Amino acid sequence: MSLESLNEILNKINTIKITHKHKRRIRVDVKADSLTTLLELIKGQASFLHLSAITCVDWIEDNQFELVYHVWSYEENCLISAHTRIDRDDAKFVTVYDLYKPADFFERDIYEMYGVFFIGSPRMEKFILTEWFGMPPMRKDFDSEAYVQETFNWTEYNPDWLQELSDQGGGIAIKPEDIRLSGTLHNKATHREREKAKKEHVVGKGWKS
Amino acid sequence: MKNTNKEGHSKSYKKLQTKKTLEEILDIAISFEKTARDFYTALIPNVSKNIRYLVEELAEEEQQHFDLFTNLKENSEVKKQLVKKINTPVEDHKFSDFVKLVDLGDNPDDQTILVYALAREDAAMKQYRDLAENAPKGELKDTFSFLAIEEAEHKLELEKKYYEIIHSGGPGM
Amino acid sequence: MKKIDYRDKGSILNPLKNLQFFARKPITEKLEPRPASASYRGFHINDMDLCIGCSSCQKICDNAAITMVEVPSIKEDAAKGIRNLRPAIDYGRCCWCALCVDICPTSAIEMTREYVHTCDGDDTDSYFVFPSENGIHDLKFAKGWTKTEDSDLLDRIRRPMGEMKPEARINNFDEVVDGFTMEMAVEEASRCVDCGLCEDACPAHMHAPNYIRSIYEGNLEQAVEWMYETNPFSHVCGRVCTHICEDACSLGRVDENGVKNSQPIAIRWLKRFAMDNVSKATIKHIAQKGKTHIKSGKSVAVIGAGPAGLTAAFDLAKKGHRVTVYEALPKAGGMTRYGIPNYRLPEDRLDQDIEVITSVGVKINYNVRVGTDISMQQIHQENDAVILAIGLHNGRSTRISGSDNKAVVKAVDLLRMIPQGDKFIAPKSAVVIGGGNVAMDIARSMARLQMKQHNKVNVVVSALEALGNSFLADDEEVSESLEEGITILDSRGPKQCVISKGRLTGLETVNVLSIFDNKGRFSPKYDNSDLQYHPAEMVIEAIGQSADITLLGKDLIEELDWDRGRIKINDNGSTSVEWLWSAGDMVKGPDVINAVADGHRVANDIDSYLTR
Amino acid sequence: MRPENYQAVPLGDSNEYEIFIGPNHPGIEGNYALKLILDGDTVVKGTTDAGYLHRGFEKLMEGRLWIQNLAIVPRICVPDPAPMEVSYSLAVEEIMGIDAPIRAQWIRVLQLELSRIAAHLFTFGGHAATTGMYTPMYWGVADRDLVLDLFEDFTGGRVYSIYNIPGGVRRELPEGFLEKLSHLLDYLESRQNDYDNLLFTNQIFVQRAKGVGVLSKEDALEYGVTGPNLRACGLAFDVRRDDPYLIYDQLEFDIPTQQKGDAWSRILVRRDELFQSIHILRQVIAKLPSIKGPIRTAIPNPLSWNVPAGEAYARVESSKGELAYYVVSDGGDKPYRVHVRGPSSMHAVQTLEFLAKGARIEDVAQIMFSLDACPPEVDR
Repeated sequence: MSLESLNEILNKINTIKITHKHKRRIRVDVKADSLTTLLELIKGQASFLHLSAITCVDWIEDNQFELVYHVWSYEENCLISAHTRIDRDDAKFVTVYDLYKPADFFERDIYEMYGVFFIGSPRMEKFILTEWFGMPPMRKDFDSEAYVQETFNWTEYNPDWLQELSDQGGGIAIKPEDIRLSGTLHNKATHREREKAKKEHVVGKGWKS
Repeated sequence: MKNTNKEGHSKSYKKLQTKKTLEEILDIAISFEKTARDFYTALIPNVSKNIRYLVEELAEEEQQHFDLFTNLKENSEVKKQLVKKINTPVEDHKFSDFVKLVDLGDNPDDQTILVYALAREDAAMKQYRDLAENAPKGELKDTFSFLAIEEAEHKLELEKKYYEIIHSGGPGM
Repeated sequence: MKKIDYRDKGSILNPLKNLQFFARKPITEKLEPRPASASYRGFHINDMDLCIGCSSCQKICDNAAITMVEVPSIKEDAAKGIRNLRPAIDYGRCCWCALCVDICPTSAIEMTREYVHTCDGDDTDSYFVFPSENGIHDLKFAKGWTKTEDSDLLDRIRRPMGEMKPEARINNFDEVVDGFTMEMAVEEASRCVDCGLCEDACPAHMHAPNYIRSIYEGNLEQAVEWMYETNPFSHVCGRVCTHICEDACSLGRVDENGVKNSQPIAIRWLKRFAMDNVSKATIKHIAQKGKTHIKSGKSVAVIGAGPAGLTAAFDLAKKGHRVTVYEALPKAGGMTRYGIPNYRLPEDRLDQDIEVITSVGVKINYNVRVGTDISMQQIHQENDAVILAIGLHNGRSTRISGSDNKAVVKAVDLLRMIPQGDKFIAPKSAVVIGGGNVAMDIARSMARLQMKQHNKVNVVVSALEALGNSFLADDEEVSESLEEGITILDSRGPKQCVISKGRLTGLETVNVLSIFDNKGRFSPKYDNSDLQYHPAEMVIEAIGQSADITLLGKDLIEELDWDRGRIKINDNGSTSVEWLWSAGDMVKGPDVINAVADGHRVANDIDSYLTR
Repeated sequence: MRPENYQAVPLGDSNEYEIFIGPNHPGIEGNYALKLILDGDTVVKGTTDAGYLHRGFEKLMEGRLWIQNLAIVPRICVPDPAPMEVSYSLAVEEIMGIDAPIRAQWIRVLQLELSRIAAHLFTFGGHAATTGMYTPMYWGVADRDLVLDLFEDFTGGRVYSIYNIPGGVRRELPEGFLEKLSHLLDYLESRQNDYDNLLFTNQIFVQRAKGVGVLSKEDALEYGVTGPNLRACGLAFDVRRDDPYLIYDQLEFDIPTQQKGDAWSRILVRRDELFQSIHILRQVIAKLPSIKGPIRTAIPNPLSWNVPAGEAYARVESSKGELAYYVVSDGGDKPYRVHVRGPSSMHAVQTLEFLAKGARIEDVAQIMFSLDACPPEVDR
């Protein structure tokens, strides 16, 4: 199929935006209500038989979920990524299971990880996170590192060399979580920061000096 | 204050040349150091307070020489050091040799004081060196050589100080 | 490859073919650790001398396995950029990806081919390892994964700073460097590993990592905000700072055992870039931040409108005190204006810094020479505190023979005349004595004037120190001077200014055999037999400088305590006289950023003195 | 539904009862489970139970610098980690608008094909073990170890190579590496007869594998099956040829297929693929010395490396099938979203459930293994 005729098919969707990223990648952006029509069109008329994946992206600042349907045509050797956005507060969408069986897996995964409910999808139930009852964890507002901090303890080590350094007045200065979990790599090693930390640690725990 | 360096040279040279023993020479050397020390000590109140430290240090250094020579005279153990010192001569760097000597005047500045002191050490060094050259081999020659080295060493130290104060803006920079 | 037909029925006896294995030699593997490959990612080693404690390894560690540990026995040296922090690794978290090795700015941390560690039961402490040169078990294992040029993760080379071609710049005082473009600045800023060694090294502790980060994020206003937290002379320092920070930068370490080629972040040029690209109005607005509107009712006099004095004035004015600055010369800036030529620091930049400072309420009285126009006593009586920050404006003379001739002049005096707009006729030929940055400043200024007036450069710089070894001026000053046609004669000691019939004809020099004593102290040694003569119409002395303290008057000089020629101050800049503080070059030696730092220190102390 | 000491549960009055295979059944590759409803020894219904290996990689990646994720991605599939690294790198490179230097692309192919060989050797043994044959497993693992030796040699790590970096690879090949590789390939080729005799044409195995877990081409397409599993149904699709990446379009290789879509077809496709990989590696050995030049395109300092906003879907052909990384950047120093599309997520869940239905209990393990599913690709 020529590029023109493919474009023609795609352009049957009124509000579509087509971006040819390269020879075998086409990005299309459609309104949520025309997504199913689009997939029907390209599956039915342009041999895009293979649903490679459905991705959900949480654009929390826009209060939207983006759903991306990656479909491949074995005949055209071309991948169309169909992007659409849905309201984050009303996270529901229609299933494409009737068109693509693998949607079962992807939709269930998205349901579990993002809490997007796919109407008509055969298995809107727990799968991977059987014992998880919190917020869908892939949502941007779920802070997994904070959860880890609250839930688990760090291993406290006290090897001889550390004891020795502590006796000399040294010891642990910057813990990895100070850097890793502060959400920024902002340096903690300057004199200013260390002096500040020392002052804070006098009353707190963990500072060995 | 008049600079007495130059004319003092020949007089003291003759004075030393006539001495024949180590003790006699050391006595003269000690008296020179004493004169120098007293000279600097007297100079202290005449200079501005900010540079008084220079003169104080000079007086202190002369005192150290005074002590060293006195000690040398009285203690035979120390004489071994004398021989050791001769074997490690100190080279004259000549760094300050081209700086013009001026009268100290009533209120000398740091550079003038340093130049004066350098000239004084230079003269003493040269004088002892001449004496050592002209003296016969033995204790006498050794003593003069030793004294020359002592003065050269002092000059070198002063030259380093001179570089720091005059050429780089001040000590510790 | 033999095809297997799907219809292949094979033979039930097929497995019997494998009976042949009874005839094959069995493969036996010894049950002992096999030597690992040459680039194996085994346990870590850390060269304690190469490691500077920058903690980049900790930042790149994707498993949060690295803890920075303070080792008191290691001597910290902020100016050299050495911290006593060293990495310790939690092998319960490490995944042996070697990103720490590949990012290490100094190639201190590496991996060996050792990979076996066992421990008893719950001795998990042994998993927390403090790697030294000898590795986890003190066993000397060959090195495994070490950084190669390919695997190095850091961007080692500076974005080049464009500058005017020598032909273009030699007949004018236009600024030599072009400055960064936004793109270059962002790229340069992106090289930063945010270790903060620069901040520790900077006398004023400028928050360089923060403003570099802001520049990287394209937020120049925020960058300027960071700068004004510590430095109201950011334009000046963006151009002529001695950039001790860059010497401490973890990317600037080159070592024969470590990284061979690496350049520090151009922190100074980044500062210049941010300052140049934020409007004066915005900067003024930023400078107002933190200014109190409650008047303290106290007044402070500052003598000398240089970086130290004005920084203190800036701080004190923001704290609500009435500040009056007395400046003997017609404009403010001190040595930054009257010592640094325009091609390095354009006056309008300095003017802007001053304008921002005065905008917070600092009053400057120009052309008032304390000691002549107003007495120290009067100032003392009118104010609660006085800051003395008069810098080092007296040039030293070599006092060699002929140096009292009127054609022998001091560099500081000449440099002061050039921006004052004096009609100065440059000599057709000049010899500069000295090898520091002042010598270069006057030599290059003179070369420019000569080119303008006589169309030919004839400047010789005669320095005691040897090029490439002990030379005092910055490398770039030397190379740019050479480009501009200036002759540098290094290792030459001045013997005499040759005078013929009362007229200077040139300078005679001798060879300097060596410059350091065995302890590394300056101790020049002359060879008087090696004479050279440099004809010149003018000899310029650019050696040391001193402070002109006559303004204090005899009594105050007598009252003050002194420290080897300088006013004795405590850590806060306070002198032995209760109402007097001293700051800047005159007590700390020549350096802009040190002066700024001093200004802050003194202002802090005065503020607590006034508000106690 | 994960009771400890699970007992078969009789379901009411029917003859059906429920049993649980996994999650640590020796016949299962990795940790996942299958809940089976049996009628006699026939499976009425199979349901995949995943999540035993869920480590939240996708979430983790959103919290880590672009480059830090390189140490994570290979962990998603232990037997075949190289495609993970390459796919992630390719996606980031596409967003950045950079390409790895040609030499690096060849080295990546070398790594990918070696990884494929190692993965297939692993699978042969596992598959055979589900039929009660353990010798191929010993052989496969022992020979795979020889491949790992080479990995160790040029990447510094035996399993988790962490060798790729957006922009290229981290290290040059060590001296004499290609000779070593060549020797290994010779050796592997010399083993062909042994493996054929022991496994591929061994009637004990063939009879067990033939006709088991038959997947028609239509069903395969319907269930999103890719890789060797798809090719065993007669569709010669391979990402390397049909959606080429790196320098695969400059290489010459066949795409082995089988028509029957059963377990034996699948293992035969893998067998043939292994030798195709050897064929590819021979080409790399011949060509690589003449390809000079850098192995890395410079990327900024990783601590402050902001990848421009954008997205990319990078597909590679792993030993299991179509592997893809969908990476989204919002212009920050960490990925905004990384979605790992593992081929096994299709094979281990819906396809397996489809094939299990009606199968006999003794074949279930073999069906699972013949799909060569890598459960962490499901769990991530």
